[in-house]
Amino acid sequence: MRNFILRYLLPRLGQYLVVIFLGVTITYIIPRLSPSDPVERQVAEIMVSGAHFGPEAIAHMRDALTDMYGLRGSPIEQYLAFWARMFQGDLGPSLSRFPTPVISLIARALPWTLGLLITAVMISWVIGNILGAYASYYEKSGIMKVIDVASQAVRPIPYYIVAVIFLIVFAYFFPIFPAGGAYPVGRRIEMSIWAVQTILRHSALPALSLVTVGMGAWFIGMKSLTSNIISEDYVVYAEVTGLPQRKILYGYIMPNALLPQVTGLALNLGMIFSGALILEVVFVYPGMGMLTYQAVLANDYSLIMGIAIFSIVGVATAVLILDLIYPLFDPRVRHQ
Amino acid sequence: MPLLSVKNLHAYYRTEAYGISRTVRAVDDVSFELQKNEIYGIAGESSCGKTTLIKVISGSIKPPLRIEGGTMTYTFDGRDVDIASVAPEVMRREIRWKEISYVMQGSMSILNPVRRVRRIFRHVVDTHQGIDDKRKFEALCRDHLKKLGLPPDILQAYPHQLSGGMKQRIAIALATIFRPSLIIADEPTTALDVVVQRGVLQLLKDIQAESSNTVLLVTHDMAVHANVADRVAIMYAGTIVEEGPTEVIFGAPQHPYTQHLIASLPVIGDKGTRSALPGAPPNLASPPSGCRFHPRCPMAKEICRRVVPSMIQLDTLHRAACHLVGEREEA
Amino acid sequence: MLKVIRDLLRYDGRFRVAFIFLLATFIMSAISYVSPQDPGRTFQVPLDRSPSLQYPFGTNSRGQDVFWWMTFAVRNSLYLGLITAAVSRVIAIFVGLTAGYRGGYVDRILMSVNDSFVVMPVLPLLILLSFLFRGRMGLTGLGVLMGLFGWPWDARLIRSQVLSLKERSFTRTAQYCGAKDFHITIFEHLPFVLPIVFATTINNMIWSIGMEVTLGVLGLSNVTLPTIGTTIYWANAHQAMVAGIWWWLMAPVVVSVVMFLGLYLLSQSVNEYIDPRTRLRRIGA
Amino acid sequence: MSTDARLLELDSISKVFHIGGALTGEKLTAVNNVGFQLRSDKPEVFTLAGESGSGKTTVARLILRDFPVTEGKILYEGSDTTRIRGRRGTMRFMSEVQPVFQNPFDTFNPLRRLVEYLIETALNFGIASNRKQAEPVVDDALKLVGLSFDEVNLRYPHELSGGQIQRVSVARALIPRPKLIIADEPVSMVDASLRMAIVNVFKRLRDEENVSVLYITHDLATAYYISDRIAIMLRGQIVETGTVDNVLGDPKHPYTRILKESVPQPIPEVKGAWAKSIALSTMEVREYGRIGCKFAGRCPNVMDKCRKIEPPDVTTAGRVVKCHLYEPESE
Repeated sequence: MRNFILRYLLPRLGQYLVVIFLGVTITYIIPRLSPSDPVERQVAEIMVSGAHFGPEAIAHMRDALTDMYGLRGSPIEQYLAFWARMFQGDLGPSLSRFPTPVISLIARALPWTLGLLITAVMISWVIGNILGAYASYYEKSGIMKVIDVASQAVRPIPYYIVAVIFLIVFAYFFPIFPAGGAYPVGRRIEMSIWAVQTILRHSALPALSLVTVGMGAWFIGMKSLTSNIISEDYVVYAEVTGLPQRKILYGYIMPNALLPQVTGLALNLGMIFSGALILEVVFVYPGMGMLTYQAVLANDYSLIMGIAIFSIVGVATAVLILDLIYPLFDPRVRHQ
Repeated sequence: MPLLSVKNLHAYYRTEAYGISRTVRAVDDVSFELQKNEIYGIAGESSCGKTTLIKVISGSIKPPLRIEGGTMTYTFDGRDVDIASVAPEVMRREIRWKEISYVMQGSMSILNPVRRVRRIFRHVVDTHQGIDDKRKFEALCRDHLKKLGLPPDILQAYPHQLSGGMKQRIAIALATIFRPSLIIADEPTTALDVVVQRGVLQLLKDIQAESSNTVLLVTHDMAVHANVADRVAIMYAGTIVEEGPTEVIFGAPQHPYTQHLIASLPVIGDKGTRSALPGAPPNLASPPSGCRFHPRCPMAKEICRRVVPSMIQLDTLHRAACHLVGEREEA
Repeated sequence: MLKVIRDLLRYDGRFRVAFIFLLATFIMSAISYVSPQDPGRTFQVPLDRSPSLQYPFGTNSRGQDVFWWMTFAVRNSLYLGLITAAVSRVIAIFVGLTAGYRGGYVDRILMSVNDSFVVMPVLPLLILLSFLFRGRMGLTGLGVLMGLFGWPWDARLIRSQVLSLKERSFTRTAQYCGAKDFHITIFEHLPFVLPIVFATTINNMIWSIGMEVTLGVLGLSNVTLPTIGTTIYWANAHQAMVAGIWWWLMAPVVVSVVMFLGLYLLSQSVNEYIDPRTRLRRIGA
Repeated sequence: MSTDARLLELDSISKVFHIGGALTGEKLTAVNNVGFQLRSDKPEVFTLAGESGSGKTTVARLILRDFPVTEGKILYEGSDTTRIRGRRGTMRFMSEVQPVFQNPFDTFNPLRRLVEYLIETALNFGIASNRKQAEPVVDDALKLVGLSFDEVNLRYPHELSGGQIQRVSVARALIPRPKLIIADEPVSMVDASLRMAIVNVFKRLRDEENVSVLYITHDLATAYYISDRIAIMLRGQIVETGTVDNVLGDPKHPYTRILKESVPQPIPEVKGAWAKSIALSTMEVREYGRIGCKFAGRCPNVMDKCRKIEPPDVTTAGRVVKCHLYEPESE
């Protein structure tokens, strides 16, 4: 156990901290690369974008911006102050919806993204892996060949392109699903069967896009992993002992092939997250991606920065959690 | 009544990549019989077809390997079984492990790395005997392991916690748990240290002596055959060139290949010069004409280049495939 | 080279598809040079015409022929992909080879930075950057910027390959032949690393083109420049789906599917062909 | 022997490996206080024998400067090899000491022609100044191992047998005209009928070419056949060393005895030799960490002090044994 902590747990935690350190540092440095005074430019851009604020509010905003960019004191003091605010979970106020704190805007959008992302990732990971293992193990099956070709075809296509295709087909030519949003405009959401149904109906297309592409990727990954594992001695051995194929698939191939797929999930989480963000824009889905889009449209720099930092920390934490549950599947890590 | 009778077996690999097709004649016209209650050794160098031969006679053929001719008949309890035409499901349920079990080459990695050893036993026992009662299963395993002199707590271990020799003995324990008619051991000790090799071979011999079944031992190590096998067949380039009782093969080999093979083995306590065969084993994708050994044979004649030698019975149990032996017999 | 293409065309179905798709893509980007239409100008053709013989991809609400607009979009996207791939290749190969061949602390430091970049979501950072430099960054600038973010995954792959090659006896043989490190890298290791470099180059192009689309959709790239992303941006801005001008969105979709699929299948088939194992099979091992 | 009469001297070297991270890993003493010398006045074949995990390969890699020693010194012709700096020093060392590796199929890049390596060696070490001059040099080296330039020219590794490649590997090592060849398990992956060709080359190098060979192997039979002196390793330590006739003819250390006894001899008549059963360890790696004698856990003659005190090196009957059994009883 001591070894497990020292040789597995601590390095992973260390890496987590490095990721967060780098991410936050980069977001700290980036605005400083800008040649003009970011505060004045932001204020000017907000004014140009047509918002009306009183002089007091503008002074306040300048103050907040100076704070947010951490422009008080020497660069080292600025940097430390930046971290201090991070630890308090303070991402500053939003500029376009001043003075609403960025964190509360994120808190409103996050559940939508999380709900969509977790469901879609879980479905695509599980189905993709099962199908991938099947396709490789029962090579001759005709349906599997079709799935294989289909997966190869969607594998390189970005999420939002698939999303646009679905949008055109299922919302325009065959209007089965609503074209956007997560619920009809203008209605408050309350807990009711109707609300759940509506949300599900609205989330179906974005989820389907995520699942389609994700499934293709996991399918192809699993298929090649499985075809390698099939020639491993322990699988060949299980075959000559006369074990039924089902048992070999579920007891021998899957558990071993899934290990790299868990690691793969951890490594791809950042990419999947980015894909989901842009998908939301296509479907006008009120999550983090839509929030980002609105922030860009409204020139709300503090909101964008908040989202960037939050995403980095969030994804890094999710990866850490995945890494921490990994030993549950792999006895070689558990029992050194 | 032999346990297995193989007649004129041909098994080739046919592959194609980017328009280049190749046929590897890994097993070419092989005939032999396995008797009940014996240890039969197959000796041969790398890529002489011995591993392919095992795949074929254990009924585990997968493309690109195909049987191109010949018959293989087993006799289990007086019932004849043609292994090449058994339905896969029957093969799996009734023949694998119950009649034919297998100790694989590279047994170091035959155990599923993410499961405890118990689970692997459980799978095998479940498949072939279906013992529902956990205690009965436990008792069966512990009994069996104890008989083989293995500590029963290895059931609790994960494969990566065990040494190579221990894994190999677990493989033997697994192969013998149902007392099958035939145990095929393919290079069972190749990667092991000699002290461990000795322990493993001893175990294999003891089990054979106790259950009077047949062991087919395949290894390139002639010294192992000398110590373990009752009869030995020498394979060269996809064919059997000589077969006989171990003492005869080592004492009075007839085929030039066998003669050279045995003469080249170093012995502790004898510093006499040993020489190696010239040349290299042929590529089975384009084997030499006539006798496949002729390009390396110091005694090759014109006829060896043209005509494939047939197997000549020298004694009730001793036979060799060589034109020179034939001439000697006729003279 | 010609023989390779002939072999692949004859024996690999994936390559045939890739060949046709990429040929179409290249022709498309090539004919942008003879375009009768200036992509910078609007209201040159009737608005919102559906696809016809005269306007194969229809026309949009800004008065542009979508087909000619798309020829520029393909050209720009390919250009961007190549820039990014080139920049990130240089970094990935350098970091991968150095970390792998040198090992020790160099390796540990490089890899901990590298792994952090691998798990970090690049999109939010790119959004942040392009937001700040909006309007001041051309296609080349964007390509270089993405190149600076697109190397870690590939560096890791190259490193792990070099690590295993370093342990092979033939590397040690070459050392005892008196060969210099550079010679070993070029003659002993490169043939084994090549498939990875090739596959990752194409994957990287796919990635960067996709990222540009993302930024374009958000309106963060230069929206006056025709790219696949800005096409979707303008279609969204004019609410093309609501107005029923589906071809405006369909054009970038079709073009990108053809391009992405072509690139992906090319990497798959060529990769198998230059894989040392396949090559060994071809020379008869 | 005076210091200058030594070609190679290992002065009680140790190598500790850290497994795992820099702060947290475990230590494994793979080589533990090992010392021996090769004489320079007369070439010899010195065998370092031991089973897998005995540390013999680590010794080879330490001599070849693949990694530094943790303790002790390796002296080549009297000078410390850790002091060698820069490309010029390295080249000078490599022109004197050359390796032959275990796996012939991995010794050369499968995608390159074999002869390239030989020509490059000739060019890099200044034996020839251009390709044309290099060809006869290469041909001479290949003739020494029983091959020729024409046989090898244009060939890829897969077109030759393991035995042939291994001889090409020796030929390559000979091109800089070294005084010492470090051969790490050179025949363990070569077919039996081809082994002796390689082993005989080493003999010939010693007898005719004035080249010393450090022969590292687990195969006692070939070791007996070619070497003058032998050292038996167990878990990082040398447990017995002396002339090969003394050590293998009449082993004194209990481990050497069991080892010799376990080597299968290619003589069927001695089949009964393995009647005694032997203790095998399940977790072999643990033996590294043992205080006292590393063999105490398996030794048939184990005494109390074997588990507590590391045995001294005792000189007896023409060899040095690391065993309490042979301690002078003066204490």
